[in-house]
Amino acid sequence: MSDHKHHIMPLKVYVSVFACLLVLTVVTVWVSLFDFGKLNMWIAMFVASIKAGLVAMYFMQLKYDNRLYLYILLAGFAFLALLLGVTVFDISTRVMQSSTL
Amino acid sequence: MSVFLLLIQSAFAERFMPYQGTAIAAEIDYLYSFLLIVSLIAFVILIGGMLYFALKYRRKADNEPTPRITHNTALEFLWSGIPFIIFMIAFAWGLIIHKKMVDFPDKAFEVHVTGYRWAWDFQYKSGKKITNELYVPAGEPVKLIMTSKDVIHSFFIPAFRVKQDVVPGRYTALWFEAKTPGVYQVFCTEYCGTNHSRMLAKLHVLPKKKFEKWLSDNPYKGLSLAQRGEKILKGSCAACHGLSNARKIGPGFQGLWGKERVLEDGTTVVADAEYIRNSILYPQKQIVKSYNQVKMNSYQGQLSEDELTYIIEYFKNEKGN
Amino acid sequence: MAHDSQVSYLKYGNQTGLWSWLTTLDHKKIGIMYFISIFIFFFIGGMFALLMRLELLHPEPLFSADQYNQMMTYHGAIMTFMVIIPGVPAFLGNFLLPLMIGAKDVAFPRVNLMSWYCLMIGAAISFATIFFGGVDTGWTFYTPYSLETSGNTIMMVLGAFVMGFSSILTGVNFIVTIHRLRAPGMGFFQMPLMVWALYSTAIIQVVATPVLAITLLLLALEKVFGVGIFDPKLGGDPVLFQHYFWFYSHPAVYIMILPSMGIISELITTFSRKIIFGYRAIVYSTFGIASVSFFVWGHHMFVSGQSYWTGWIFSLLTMLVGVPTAIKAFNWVATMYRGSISFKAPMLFAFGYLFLFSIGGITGIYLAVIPIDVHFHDTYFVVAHFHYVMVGGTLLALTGGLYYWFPKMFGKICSELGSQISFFLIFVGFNVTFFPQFVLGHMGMPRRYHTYLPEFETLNIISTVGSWMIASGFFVTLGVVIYALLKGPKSGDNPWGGTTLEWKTSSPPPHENFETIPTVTGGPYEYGS
Amino acid sequence: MSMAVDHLNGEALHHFPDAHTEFEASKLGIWLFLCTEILMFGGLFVAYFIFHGLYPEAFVEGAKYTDWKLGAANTVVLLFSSLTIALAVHFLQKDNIKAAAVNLAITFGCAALFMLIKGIEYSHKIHEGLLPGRWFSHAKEAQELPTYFAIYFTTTGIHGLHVLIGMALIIWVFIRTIRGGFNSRYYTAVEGVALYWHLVDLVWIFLFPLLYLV
Repeated sequence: MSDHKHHIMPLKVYVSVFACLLVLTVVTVWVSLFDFGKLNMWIAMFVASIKAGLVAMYFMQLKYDNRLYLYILLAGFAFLALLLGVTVFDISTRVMQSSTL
Repeated sequence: MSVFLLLIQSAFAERFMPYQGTAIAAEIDYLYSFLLIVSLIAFVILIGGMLYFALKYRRKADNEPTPRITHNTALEFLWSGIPFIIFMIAFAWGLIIHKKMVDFPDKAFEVHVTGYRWAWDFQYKSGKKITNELYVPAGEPVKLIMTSKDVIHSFFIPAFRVKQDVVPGRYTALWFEAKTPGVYQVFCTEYCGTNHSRMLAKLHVLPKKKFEKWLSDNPYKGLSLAQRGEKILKGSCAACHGLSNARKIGPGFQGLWGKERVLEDGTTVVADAEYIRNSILYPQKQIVKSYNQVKMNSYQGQLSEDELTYIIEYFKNEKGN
Repeated sequence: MAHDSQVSYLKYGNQTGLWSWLTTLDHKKIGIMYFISIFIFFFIGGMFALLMRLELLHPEPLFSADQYNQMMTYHGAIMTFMVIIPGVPAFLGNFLLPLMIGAKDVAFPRVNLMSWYCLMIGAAISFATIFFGGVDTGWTFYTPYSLETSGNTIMMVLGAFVMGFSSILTGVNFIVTIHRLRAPGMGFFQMPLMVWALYSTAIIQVVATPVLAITLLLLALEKVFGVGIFDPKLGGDPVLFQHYFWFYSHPAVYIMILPSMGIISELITTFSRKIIFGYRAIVYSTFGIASVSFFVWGHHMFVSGQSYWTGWIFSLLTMLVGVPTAIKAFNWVATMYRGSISFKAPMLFAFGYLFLFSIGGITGIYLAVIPIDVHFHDTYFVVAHFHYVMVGGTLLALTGGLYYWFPKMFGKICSELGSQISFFLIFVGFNVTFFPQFVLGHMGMPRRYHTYLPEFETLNIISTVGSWMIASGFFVTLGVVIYALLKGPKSGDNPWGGTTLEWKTSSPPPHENFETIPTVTGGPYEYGS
Repeated sequence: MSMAVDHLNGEALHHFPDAHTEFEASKLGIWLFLCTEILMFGGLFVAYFIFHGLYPEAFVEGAKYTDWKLGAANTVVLLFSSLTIALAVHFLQKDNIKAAAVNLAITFGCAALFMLIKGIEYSHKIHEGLLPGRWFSHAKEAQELPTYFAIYFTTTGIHGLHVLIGMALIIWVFIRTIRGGFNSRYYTAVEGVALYWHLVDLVWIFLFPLLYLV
């Protein structure tokens, strides 16, 4: 298998993915105008993850590539979530002492 | 057989562990001896097995054929299951004891601890303050509410098996119920710089009545003003300043009154009442030459007005004799 | 000139000058360069250890407190960042990995050379701190002390940051080599256990070290610009720094121990002349340890002001990491059953490893039980525990591996008597040094103290005497290695009768490792009956 | 021992069995490096989420000082540069060297524009004294506001540094493309730089809403 055929994505796909990204950017900004309180953060993160997913799947060609690269990307996010989860859990469940002088 | 085991347990653990100052310390030692015994057995099995195999199957000829044993599922299940069960028992037992160590009894006697670079200040609700000497009643739960003025320290009483980091910017706490009166050693176990190894304190456990008397009596009763000043200097200041003229972390105090002091910026000033008061309340303003590595904490709000006058009184008449 | 593929890699293309070494792309030469630099750093770090033990001979201080604090910091930093983290993976791993999987070289030779330079530049920066103010924060750089000390923390942090890249790049290199360059016919389960150990270590290196990079960067930014993430006076949280630091540093201790477990698997199979017992069990427990190692960092912080719930969860997970370690120990001993066991020096080191590492492992389980850790935390019990695991584990395995693969590297064999003497000196000296420290830990002697109460004196004297024995043991090792390099007898291609792939080529191997890339048929340990 | 090998017509480095393995090896190496980048930036995001949790009002207050229009412009610029560098790889796969070079140039231009906008934002903040930690000298003394700007400057600063590194890589790859160093059988370096650039864009996609909008 000397000259392995790399998957070539048609031009149209690139442009349509870019269009989606622009639309999602507008959505992110638009959504931020409303005040959902705590929920704002989660919506922003959700929309950003969709955009990130689009860039990773199409621009970085994870959709057509060896599954291993997708697992590496997800591993990165998994360990990040582990550190985040534990530190937030620790800070939120601390029993705070206070001075009684 | 079980009596024999109990004998080993208590003898073995007791010999190493310090005095059991509280009921919980005894429980911890009991759990620890259980772990010691179990791991001794496991160690004998593993290392004994290793030595036995090494001697029994030592190489007699160079290319001896050896059987092709690749695995034995039952055996492998055994030596992963049993350690797992033992570890879970150890975890659960430890959890039960630790739960007791962190459930603070609500009517505990509270003492405030302030750790700072290289000494411990203790403050009682009655306003009484003392350095490096903690007095607590025996047989009653005592809760220490602790914070630090500069870096992380850690309050450790080996005899009571309690330790808690003292973190700047927030309060942490620990509690114990001392069984028998006596004097116990306190260490700082979180690295905090130059005098980390000298940041020790003594914990005095007194019977209830003697403690009440100690708490109510005025530390300065029957002392002249100068003697009171000397008592303060020997308390909170002893960590860094000596009453002789020898240099410790800070300058020595002997013959300070009226002496010319050459400051870091080259100016000189006479050590009078104003100079002493300023160097206690705003130590950073006038630093004597070559003492600028270590920043002295200000004692603003720590020493009352009369205590400041006692100190000045001490210097005034110490010069006299 | 002899046919190129016959000539040993040391004399390949008659490039033997210093410049050819400093610009080599051959994984074997890079491995030897790591060997030399790591042993130099080890002796420097060891010198600081001897100075510390000298100070602790008697309660009366020999050096000033600041000098002792700097010695303690340099001993810790040098030993972890420069000796024991790069130690086995970069030295033995670099040399052996391509040989063991039948490849000509690692995947990215230039990146491999760059990792060595990262280590050396980082080490140079860290050593420079001695002349620019010294560092006295301990190798853990806990804030807010590291922010307030007058020492040159920024430079040391920068040095560690650069050395971190050496670790990341080696990890990336090894993972790609194992994935892409295995010899035809060598599936994942035909690889020797040493390669499995290097693979799991490389994964930890790649995933954990970046968090150290960002922690050190934030610490430096905090010190220069007062960024206020870890500094309580500016609203930061010092316990958060401990979370960040130990999220890297606990997997880092598994970077230290997993490759040495790989070495021990190789030593025990070769010197028992018997197929490893439970090959798959050992592979799965290696990965068990590697993955669970990311969930347990909080057991360094039981008393640090971390919430109790977090402490309990970390205590439970730390128990889980003990189980695969126990499985591996039992599997090694089971391999010896009905084997043909020789008592050559490398095997003695394997026995020493099993003895000391099981004590280290068991005391690790004690420290996972919270009430016991509350008493033992930051006392000499912890110092004894991690020296039993690191010196008793990794360094013994590294020295055993050095004697075992010395013929493969240089074509000469170390003197059997000399290596056995070095083993006994190190083994006995080690126990004399560190077992008393367990007892000191019981009695509550805190760590990082330069003077101590009189009741701790006798045990500290014994410990200091022990440290002289360890030092002499490692000097004997140095002597044996140098003597063997200069005048050692020829060792032939396979002096120990090993069956893994690296013993199938000549010792020292040619530049291209194998005349023709071998096709692998059976498993790695085919002793056959 | 020179590494020079004629890659353009499918030859592989001496220690690789064939060109495809070499390509896949480099790609695996790049992806592992990207994983370390994710974790490195992850440390900053964890700091962001924790301090957002500890001091929510400081973050809301701080976000008011950031100009979201500039942030949105930067997002569009980076997304576009992500598109153009992906197209550069696409054209190389089709042996259209000229189009690939043009796209690389556009990507570089967008990166420079991004840094320019970032520069404007920074100078505005420095001018107003909205700086981290003890350098904070802005009139409005909100509780913990300096912590917000500590997070803001650290994350955008390190991200900006990565954009600069990306620009250097793009120039290096651009020069090699013009000199005809790549074709459809060998474009590993461009693929690597493209993956790195997409990751830098990925980080900004998360940074923009968190710092500017929430």
